[in-house]
Amino acid sequence: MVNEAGLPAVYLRWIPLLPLCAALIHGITLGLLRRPISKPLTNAISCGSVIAAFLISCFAMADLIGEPAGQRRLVDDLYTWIGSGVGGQIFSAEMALVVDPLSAVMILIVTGVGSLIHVYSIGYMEADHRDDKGYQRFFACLNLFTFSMLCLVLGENLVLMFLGWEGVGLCSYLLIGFWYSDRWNAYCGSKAFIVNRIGDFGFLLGIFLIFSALVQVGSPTLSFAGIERSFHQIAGLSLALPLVGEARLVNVAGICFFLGAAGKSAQLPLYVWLPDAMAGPTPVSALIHAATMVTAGVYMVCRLSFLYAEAEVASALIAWIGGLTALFAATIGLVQTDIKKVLAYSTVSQLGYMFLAAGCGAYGAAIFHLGTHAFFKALLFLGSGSVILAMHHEQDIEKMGGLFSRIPVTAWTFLVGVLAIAGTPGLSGFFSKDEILASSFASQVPGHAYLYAIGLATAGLTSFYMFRLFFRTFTGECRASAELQKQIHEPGRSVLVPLLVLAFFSVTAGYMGLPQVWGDLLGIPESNSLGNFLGPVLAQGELHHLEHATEYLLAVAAIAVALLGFGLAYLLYFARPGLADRFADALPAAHRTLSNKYWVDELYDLLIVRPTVFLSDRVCYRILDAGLIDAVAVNGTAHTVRALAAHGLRHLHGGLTQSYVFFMIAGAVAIVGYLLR
Amino acid sequence: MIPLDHVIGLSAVLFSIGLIGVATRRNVIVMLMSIELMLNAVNLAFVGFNRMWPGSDSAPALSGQMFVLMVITVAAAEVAVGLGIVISMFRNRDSVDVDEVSLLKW
Amino acid sequence: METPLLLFYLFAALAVGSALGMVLNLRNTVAGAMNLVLTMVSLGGIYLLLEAYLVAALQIMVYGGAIVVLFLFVVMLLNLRQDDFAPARAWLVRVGSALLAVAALVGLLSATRGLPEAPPVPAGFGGYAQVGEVLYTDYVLLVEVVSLLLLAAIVGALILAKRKID
Amino acid sequence: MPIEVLLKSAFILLVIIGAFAPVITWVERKQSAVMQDRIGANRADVSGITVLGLLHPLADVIKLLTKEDVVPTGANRILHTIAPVIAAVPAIIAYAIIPYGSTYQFGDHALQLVPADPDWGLLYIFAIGSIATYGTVIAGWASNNNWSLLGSLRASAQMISYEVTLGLSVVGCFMVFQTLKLTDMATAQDSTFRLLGFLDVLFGIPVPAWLDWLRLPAWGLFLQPLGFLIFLTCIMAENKRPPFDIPEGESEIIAGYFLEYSGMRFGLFFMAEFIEVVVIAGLLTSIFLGGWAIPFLDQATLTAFFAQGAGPFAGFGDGLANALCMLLHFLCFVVKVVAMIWLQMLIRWTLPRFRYDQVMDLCWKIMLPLSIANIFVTGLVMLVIHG
Repeated sequence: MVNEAGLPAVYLRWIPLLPLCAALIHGITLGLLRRPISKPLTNAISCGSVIAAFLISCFAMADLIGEPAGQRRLVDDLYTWIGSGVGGQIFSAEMALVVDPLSAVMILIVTGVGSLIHVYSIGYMEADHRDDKGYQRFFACLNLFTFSMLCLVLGENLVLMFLGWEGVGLCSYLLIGFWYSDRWNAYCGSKAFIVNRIGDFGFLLGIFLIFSALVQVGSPTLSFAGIERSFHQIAGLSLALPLVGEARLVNVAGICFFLGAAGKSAQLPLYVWLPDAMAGPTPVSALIHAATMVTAGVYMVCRLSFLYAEAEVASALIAWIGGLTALFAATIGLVQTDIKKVLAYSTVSQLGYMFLAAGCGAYGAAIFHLGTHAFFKALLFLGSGSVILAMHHEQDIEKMGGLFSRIPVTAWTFLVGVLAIAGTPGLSGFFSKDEILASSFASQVPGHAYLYAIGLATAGLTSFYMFRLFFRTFTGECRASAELQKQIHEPGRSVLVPLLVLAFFSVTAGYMGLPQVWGDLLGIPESNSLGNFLGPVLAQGELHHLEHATEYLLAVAAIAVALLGFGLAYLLYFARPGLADRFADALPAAHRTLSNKYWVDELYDLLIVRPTVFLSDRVCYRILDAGLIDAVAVNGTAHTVRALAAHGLRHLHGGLTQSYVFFMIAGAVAIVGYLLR
Repeated sequence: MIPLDHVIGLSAVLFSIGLIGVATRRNVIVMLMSIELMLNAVNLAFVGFNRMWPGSDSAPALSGQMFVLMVITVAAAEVAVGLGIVISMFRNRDSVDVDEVSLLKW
Repeated sequence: METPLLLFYLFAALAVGSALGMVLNLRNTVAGAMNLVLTMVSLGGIYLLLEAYLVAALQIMVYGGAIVVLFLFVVMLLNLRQDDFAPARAWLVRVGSALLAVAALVGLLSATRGLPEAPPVPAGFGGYAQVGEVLYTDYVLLVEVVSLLLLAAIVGALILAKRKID
Repeated sequence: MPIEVLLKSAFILLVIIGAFAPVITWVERKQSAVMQDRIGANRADVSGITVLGLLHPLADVIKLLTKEDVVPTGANRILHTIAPVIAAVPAIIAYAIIPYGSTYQFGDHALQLVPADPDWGLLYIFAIGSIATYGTVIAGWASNNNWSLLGSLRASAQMISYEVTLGLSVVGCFMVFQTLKLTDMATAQDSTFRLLGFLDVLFGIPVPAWLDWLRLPAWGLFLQPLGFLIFLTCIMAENKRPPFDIPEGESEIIAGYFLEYSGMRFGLFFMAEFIEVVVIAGLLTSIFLGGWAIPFLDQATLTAFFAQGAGPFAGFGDGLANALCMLLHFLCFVVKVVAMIWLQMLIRWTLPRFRYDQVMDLCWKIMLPLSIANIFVTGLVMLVIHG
């Protein structure tokens, strides 16, 4: 148990405050004063604030490591945000920021990757030809997002986390629909927002459930430390549910929280918004929809790991949904032709991996994969953005090809990213994915063998579609139009430097959390430094012990599957380019299903959107609102009063002051008479 | 000792006189003065009742007199605004007869 | 009869007489205002008898010294020599109001019989020190609110009475 | 007890109204003559004896009493008659609370040289001062004369305006002396304070003991200099004498509100004005000049000196010592009052008349903000001193 009070560290507030200040400066100059500030100043403020936040985060990390393992907890309690009482108990939600190993890793990722992407954005948005006026607006939203994400991560309690949770949702909406003049982009933004709201509803329900349970046992609190302390009291409670009957409260709450996580992290069935979110600018896709915001769900599950360790039903559900999402998204990714869509489905799939690990009880593995994924997926997105810039906003890989020699830096770094995500031994993705597969193999979740199989299959598919993407984009003949071909060139330095930095980390990030099994092989004791670092704050799910030999076997299997995927991709898209189409023709039904993404959007449209629209339009609007409330209640009252006044009451209002005095006196006398009766 | 029911009775009498003034006189200024009279009558009642329950040495009760102070202040404000209205009314109508200002009707 | 009681009846008679004088004086607004001053001063005297010293002083200062002077000022500013209005419209309403007022008076008078004897007052009761202390501690919010009201009234009166400069 | 009050009242009325007020008319004539480099009142004589013109007040009275009392046609007879009385009475009864001596112990009996000593002291002055306004206002209105009416309008506006500032200007003194009673104020001023004490209290610089003699009487004048100036200005404006005589304004509206008065009615207005001069001098003395207090010589020291001091005054006994003390105090009071009267005369004959808008601007734009600032500064300083 970590010391709940923690070490006071007043500098923590500046980590979220600096981006907030930057966002406020942008907001005030842009929104209130209507005097946009110059581009260099915008760059300096935005990037400067995030880089400063990153430096402070590093400082906090150093502070944290300086403490002994059990007491790594820094607290900055600003003020009491909500002070109240519940039935004789004091309840307060503090505006407090906490850095413990888990949030320390997260803020480093958020501010580190975030500052790289801010720098990248300078080049990307500079070169963007579409709407120059949005330059500062873009950075305002980006800063606001950084603030919200840090708020989410650093929040000491569920309410503050929820504040950040909603904040990142808002910023995501703003940035997806950044080029709002295109209706499709605005639609995508709304879609993301609405789907997220469904998840948020679940999150809220979870908060309510936990809070009411804690009130029931007499310790109302919403801080994570407080919940963890009182958790043993509510672990045994149960809840009567309609249809299901008695259910354990922790399971229900866990599922509610997971619904929120599924919304934010794009899991089945709420994943549909993420592919469409690619309508936003590419840096946004990299930062929000790959590296940080979408991992908030994973972070939340890990943050509540003490709850999920007790909630076996909820954990199993998470594991299965994660596994299925991973496979499902990977299959869709096989046939997508939009470079960003492929990466989006890959993100959904990788998030599925993380939930698979979390559901299996390997929370450390989930965070590990979260970290490595943040690096290589940000790298891939930024690389795709670089490609898109080079191709003058052409995103279809069918119109690319042969770019390797034209934009070599992008191509090489992209290749590093592909290798990392495909699970090439020695790169970051290999270690984290391997740990997830091993833990799913070792877990006690019902049907864990199938889960392992699904994970393994997904690994192969991942390898296949990523190499497909690489081959189609960078190799072969260039399929772009002739005049476009002449203009293809490498983007500027502010785009390339983040790529190189991220490529470096994509290669090396895996060694932060080198699983012990590989550490033993290499002769490094305590090699899983990330896992050991996170250990005290994460619960440990029950896993079977695996022999080293078994783990090597599993690794070999994973490598084999990845090689298989690579080989297939090489064959279909590099060696024998015509073969892929013949495959597609041979299996028309499968190909149609996959290209249409299993018709999930259409299904949702039919089952949910249309009935809802029908209900709101025909019933709620036309009958209830316009018919009943407007016509009868509002206008009816007015009409009645007007009719009464026009035909009777107005004669009382004769303009003679003293007739009014008369009525007043009569009223007063009546009151006096009543009182004296 | 002054019997308090006489004080309250005097207050009631003055109040009624003021009420009659407001109800019957047409001169706006006299109406305003009658309102002042009514306010004074109420003040008298307040002071009288405060005299009836004056509290103790350790905790004197002065709510009634507080009310009087507030009423005096409010009366001053009321007169300032009321006479301002009277002046602008006289300026527009050349009269201070309430019956003359009857445009606001129906 | 003891002196305070005698004084009380004197002041009461003065107050009622002058109040009637104000309301019933149909011709002369200034005389009405002077009657009102007499009422105010008599009430101030009664406040003294009821041991509300500060209130008595303020009654005379504010009502006598400021409010009625303001009335007189307006009467003179408008140069209203005499009220010579035509017979009133809506006389029925006026008579009705007066009758109702009398009815209310009768009711109130009958209700306020037999109040208890007033107890002796605490030391310093109604003095400026005690009233001031209560006013600026327990009732400080009221003071603030009323001061705001006064400010609003000042601005309002200024706007209303200001001559438009064209 | 009532007899003692009556005696005290009679004494003050005799001294002030019987002696001061008539003499002031003479002083005014003489002083104006001196200031304007002429000879001044010296014509009234009884068989050739002029006594420096001191017979003029007597001649005035005889003239006013024997003149015809005119009530103009169309005037409101009752109000026209009452108005001068309303103007004069408040001025006279204002003396009731001005202490012209301290409290002296004669055996068992404590003699306090003030006719009335109500708890709410100065508020009494303000209350009756506000009643005095009616005299002027009614006089002008009841005369049925447009000039008079204009004078009344000016008077009412001027008087209620300056009343506000007048009240606020002494709040500083209330705060400093912690009382509203004039007797307590005078007693509080019967002491001294270190001239350099502020260094000690405000800045913590200790004042050396050998500078301890550097003292001033704890008079309102020294503690509230700004309050004194504002009070003097406002109360002179209340009195409507030059330079604030716009309600009379001879060159504009002939004689203002008392235009239609003659005989002793006019005399009453005239007298009220001069009585008020004395009242103002008494108030200034009591509030700002220490009243009866002799500077640097407080009552206890003085009485003790007379009772058992050395030299020719040794061993008088308590009774005689108190009596001597009382005499000295009263003389001191009279000297101060005379000085204040002289100051008012000086101002009255030095400054020309203000314009109407200047008078209003002076009140609302200069005096009122200054008096409020004075209260604030006083409060701040007291907060610093008393913590």
